[in-house]
Amino acid sequence: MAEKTYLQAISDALRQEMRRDKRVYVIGEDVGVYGGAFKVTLGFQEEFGPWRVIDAPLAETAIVGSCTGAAIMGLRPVAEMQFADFVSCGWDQLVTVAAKQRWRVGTPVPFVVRLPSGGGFSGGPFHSQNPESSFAHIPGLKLLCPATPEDAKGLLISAIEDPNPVLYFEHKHLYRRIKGEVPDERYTIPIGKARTHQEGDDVSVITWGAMVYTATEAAKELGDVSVEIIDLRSIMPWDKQAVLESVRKTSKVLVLHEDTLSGGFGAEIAATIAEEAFEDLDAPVKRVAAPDTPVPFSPPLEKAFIPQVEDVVKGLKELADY
Amino acid sequence: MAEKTYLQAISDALRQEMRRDKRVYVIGEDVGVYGGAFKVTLGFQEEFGPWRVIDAPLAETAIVGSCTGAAIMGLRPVAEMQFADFVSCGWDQLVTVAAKQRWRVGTPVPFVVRLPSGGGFSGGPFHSQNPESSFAHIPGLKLLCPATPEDAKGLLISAIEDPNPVLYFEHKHLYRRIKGEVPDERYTIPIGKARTHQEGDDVSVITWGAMVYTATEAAKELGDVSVEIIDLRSIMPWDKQAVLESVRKTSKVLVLHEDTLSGGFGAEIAATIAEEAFEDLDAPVKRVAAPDTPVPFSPPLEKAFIPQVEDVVKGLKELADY
Amino acid sequence: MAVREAEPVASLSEVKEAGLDREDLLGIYRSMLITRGIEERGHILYKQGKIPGSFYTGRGNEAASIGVATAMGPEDVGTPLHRDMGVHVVRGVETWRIFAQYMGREDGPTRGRDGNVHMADARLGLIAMVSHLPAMLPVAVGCALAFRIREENRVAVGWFGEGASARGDTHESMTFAGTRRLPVVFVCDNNQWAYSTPTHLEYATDHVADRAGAYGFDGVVVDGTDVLAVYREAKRAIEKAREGGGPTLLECLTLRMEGHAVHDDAFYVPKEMFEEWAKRDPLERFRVWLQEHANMTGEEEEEIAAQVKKLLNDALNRAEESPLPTPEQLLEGVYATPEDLDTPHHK
Amino acid sequence: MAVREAEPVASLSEVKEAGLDREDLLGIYRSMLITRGIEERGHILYKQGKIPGSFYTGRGNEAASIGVATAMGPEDVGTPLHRDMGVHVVRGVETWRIFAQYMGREDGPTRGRDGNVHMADARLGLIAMVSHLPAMLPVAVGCALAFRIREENRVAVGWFGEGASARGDTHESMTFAGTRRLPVVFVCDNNQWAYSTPTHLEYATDHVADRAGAYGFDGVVVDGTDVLAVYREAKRAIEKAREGGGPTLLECLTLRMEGHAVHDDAFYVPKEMFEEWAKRDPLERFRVWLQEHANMTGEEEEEIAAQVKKLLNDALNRAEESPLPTPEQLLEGVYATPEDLDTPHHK
Ligand SMILES: Cc1ncc(C[n+]2csc(CCOP(=O)(O)OP(=O)(O)O)c2C)c(N)n1
Ligand SMILES: Cc1ncc(C[n+]2csc(CCOP(=O)(O)OP(=O)(O)O)c2C)c(N)n1
Ligand SMILES: [Mg+2]
Ligand SMILES: [Mg+2]
Repeated sequence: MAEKTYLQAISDALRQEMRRDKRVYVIGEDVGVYGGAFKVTLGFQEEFGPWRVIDAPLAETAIVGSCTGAAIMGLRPVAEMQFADFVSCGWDQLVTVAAKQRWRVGTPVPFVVRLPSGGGFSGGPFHSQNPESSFAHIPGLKLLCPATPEDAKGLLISAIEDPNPVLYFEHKHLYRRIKGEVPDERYTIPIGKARTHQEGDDVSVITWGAMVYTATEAAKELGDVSVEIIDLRSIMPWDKQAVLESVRKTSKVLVLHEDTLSGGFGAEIAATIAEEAFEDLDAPVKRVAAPDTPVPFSPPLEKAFIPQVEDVVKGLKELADY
Repeated sequence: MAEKTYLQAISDALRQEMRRDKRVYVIGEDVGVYGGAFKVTLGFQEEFGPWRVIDAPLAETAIVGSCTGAAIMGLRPVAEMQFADFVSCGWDQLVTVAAKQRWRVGTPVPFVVRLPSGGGFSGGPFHSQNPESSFAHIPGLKLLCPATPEDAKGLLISAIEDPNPVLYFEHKHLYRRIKGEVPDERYTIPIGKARTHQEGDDVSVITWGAMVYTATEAAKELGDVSVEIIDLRSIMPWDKQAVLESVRKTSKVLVLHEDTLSGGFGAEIAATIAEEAFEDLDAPVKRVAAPDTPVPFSPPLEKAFIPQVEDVVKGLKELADY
Repeated sequence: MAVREAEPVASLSEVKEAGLDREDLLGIYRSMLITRGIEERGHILYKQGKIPGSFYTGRGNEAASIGVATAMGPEDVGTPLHRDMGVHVVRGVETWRIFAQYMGREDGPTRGRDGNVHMADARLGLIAMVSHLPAMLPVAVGCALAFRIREENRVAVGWFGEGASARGDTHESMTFAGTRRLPVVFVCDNNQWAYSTPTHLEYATDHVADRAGAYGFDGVVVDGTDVLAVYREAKRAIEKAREGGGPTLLECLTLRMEGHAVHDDAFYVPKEMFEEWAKRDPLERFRVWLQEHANMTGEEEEEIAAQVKKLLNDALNRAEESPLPTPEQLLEGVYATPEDLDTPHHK
Repeated sequence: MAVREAEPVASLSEVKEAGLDREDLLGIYRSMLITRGIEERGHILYKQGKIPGSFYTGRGNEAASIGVATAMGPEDVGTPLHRDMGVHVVRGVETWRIFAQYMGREDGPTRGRDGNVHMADARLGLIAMVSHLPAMLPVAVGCALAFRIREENRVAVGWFGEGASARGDTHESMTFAGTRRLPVVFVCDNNQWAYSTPTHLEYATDHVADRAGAYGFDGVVVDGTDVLAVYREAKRAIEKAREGGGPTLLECLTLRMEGHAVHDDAFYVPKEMFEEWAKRDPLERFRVWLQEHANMTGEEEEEIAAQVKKLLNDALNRAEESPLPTPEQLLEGVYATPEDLDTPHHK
């Protein structure tokens, strides 16, 4: 057990898996000599050599598509997108080939794409996005969004073990800001299981990624309203049962995400709650998310874009008072 | 006024606009000499020449990306995807460039992509998809899904007139099956306005595209339950007001679409209703959609995949009995 | 790096040098007959209303697909496309399963989930294509990357059409394979039409293979109706890749002898073009070659034809007995389970 | 179709032939100083904490960007990238607006919505880049297509890096432009590094321009530190395109003289490489050339330097006065209105 940053937890987990399992290799732009744009793979190439830590050409389709081939040949590729935003250039390979191959012809395609995502530091429209909602709609892909160093490690290992294409969203704003105890030994966290970040009785917040911390801050400001925070961790599959249980307990729920509102994955959660826990609800299902715009660069705009503690406080109060 | 198929209405509208407005041109695979895979542009190249009816290389990124450039230069491109499914190969150009340019730098990007979509004739996983939900989440794009020949014409003209990138989904299963009166003169249908396909008092169905007809069949089987059918026509922007008004009237609502359930645009509609019409609801918001799998080829599977009249009947009865 | 235009194969001795004995040659001929037979029967099935959706054939491409597949080693892998039924045949797919696939039956390799040649038996070293062209090229490159990482002497073969050569996937695949000298052979089925689109609207060079130099490897153009020439060139390319010599772009020039799919009468293809290429029918060419160079007797010919006919009849009958999938199967297997990994291709 | 390696420009008379008089030359020099000055000041602003996010410069690329921009006609359009500040300068962007852009202020061309060189003034014939590389190439090709459709004598210029040459967008753009002989010039800013990735991992040929032949047009490699050689070659390519001669791939060879962005110390670039290329600093080279071939006097030099300094100071001051955008602005203009179409570029 040691205290580690979120980033260190990811890096260590990946290194551990590569030591353990020769089938695991890393591919991406600048992941080798440079150690990755965020230094997650720093020192990896020295240890594992240039054919297990592969500096790819600037070609996301080749990166993602080759993972499908190598995975089918029995390897366990872990691709890095330099920023999650650039996965749009690998979209077709993911949704058309990787996602559907198992269902169509029975061939599992076990690989992981790591996606440094999220905003909060003026990355602008193309270095700040949270593209998980787009992929959550595509059957055949799994999507993970860890919020803590412990989950970051355990879920990455689970992702590598999983026999499916897994998109692993790592929030850039948590990389160095968030620290926590991380077990040294190898462990997995089950995919599809939520984590109760904080227990409470009056209102539930369903969220993931960096917003877990925003929700925590907001809950502190609520005074005597008792807030339960469910950290989904896994977006697809998602832990419907845990969510519904929490909602049945509190009868009020706020769904929170950093991605934009309309058609965001929060809609799926809200719709499911509205359908399956209708009788348990004492208030409308509230969604707090970014407005429907690209991610802005300038700080005052970005602050207005990313859900802030006060936005969540406001939502929670409205629910509490309903 | 003349009776026309849905396909003829699209074709005639496009030809009318090209005659009227020299800025309009057509580009796509096999749209010229061949007249398009579905013959929507049959005879166009003879009339307008090879530089206004452009046989493109097999290259969706070039097709869609070039539309952005030509649109900014003042033309009004209308691109055809051979099948809607292949738009996945133009995803990045649409979501990264076209969708964000107006907001980022004030440059409007007025073009239309026509997407023959939908299943029902054993097209299999790659010739049957309804990709509107993926795009509905991307701010900056407009999405249309006409269900009638009259709307098909009016909305296509509106799309061409609109100063934004517009995805125009034309359902292949309606092409030759659906006929209706279509005015000869030029007219537009406002983007963002739903159409009440059928008035009713007991339950509302919110749907679009081919599912409008499935809902109509289902409503007929309901006997004395009075069903209101709202045909959204426009998915983004969507007519929240019309939907909420209908829900306030009936207090029960079923959201129906052909695309897969989880993260489908129905979730956004259901979530919105659940949040904004909470007090008006007498039953949970029900969603009927395809299950979360790729689109199957073999008829018994495809029938199980695409929402059938009986599925809608079942859902409506449950709501009526709630 | 210049493109080489391959010579036809002249003599039996040359063929022997390339590693084929007389048995092999008759086997190739047999595969060609089976391939054509499957697609002709498929066409009939389609007209009988037994095949849902659309129907594609590779008529005219039999020599190209079979020549390449014959040159592949047993451990090599490939991603054949909709004109490459011959690859499946050579790799040993059971014929009845193809008919079952056509008809959307449970015993097709996709169990009715996908149609046409959107299928493959992974145990035979083939990966099932998707419709999106040429999205399987990056996948083939990934297979080659795996071989390189594990230092195996295996080669991946990726197919693409001359139309699909225009798409970015082609470029990224060749760029990656070229810079890393991966053991992959890119086979272009150049049948001169991409649906209705002629070649000059898809690429601005004389040959698709002219582009190989842009990726740092060799390009070869071969007459795709000459099965032995295709075999020889594919063999060279594959063995070169196996020995660490990097990729080759092998372009097989043919004509698509039917419409793009069954609904298309190909009105846009000049009649003379069909007439000219009909004279170079790959089966007929090889039949004559076998008579002239390998003394194939009329008896042998008849025997093979009879075998093939029986094979096809039996396969059709068996396929027709295969049930349609049941609705409950729809939801199975969207996600793989750990047990799914216990398959040969994941070894 | 072979690649041509361009000669340096030797004499003033040669330059005059290419259409530049002495005033123009001093103007180019001035633009180079402004370009470098903007980025140097930007760097200081960044260190002062006044620029949020990251910060990129095009140090070492000034001759390349300015040479090409100078060759463009007033009605031509372009899609310059993050190393091409010089293009904005030559086309006449107001300097203070760039500083405002850097600092996320309301008077930047994107009004604080985007940062860095992710901007352009459409009225100057430039289209703002996105981060995704080289997603602006298909857009440039679309501009050229519009010119072709309307039979206008205009040319589009699309920029891309040698790293981005690996992506599919490059290929589809060149394929489409090549088959249709569209009036577009593809300019490759080859600064030998894509972030930390060296060229041999991005392409397997000697030059990126070696690929031009694969698309049926000419490739030219030019020393990107020689502004006049770049100008001459760009002019040729642009005028060729204007006359219906189709695209050219013009590769400007430079070295990225700093890290990928401000956080990157470029440890992976061999020190000798920096030293060697430092000797070929584009500004210094051109300064000496002007002294030797155009008799630029010390006085003139000082005057230009003083002008530029004043311009930059004034611009900085004015930019610092520009307000930050207000939160309410966030929601404006996700969708264009019909009135938005009443802009010059939509005429
Ligand atoms: C990305 C993509 N866009 C469009 C299509 C539709 N389509 C199917 S086959 C075809 C023509 C393919 O031409 P070519 O690559 O030459 O292969 P051929 O069919 O001639 O063997 C087209 C456009 C597709 N399959 N994939
Ligand atoms: C599609 C895409 N993937 C990844 C990136 C991240 N990225 C930004 S710049 C860069 C290197 C670009 O290299 P090159 O094209 O040579 O341009 P340079 O920066 O050297 O001018 C990378 C990988 C990107 N911008 N776009
Ligand atoms: Mg073809
Ligand atoms: Mg570079």
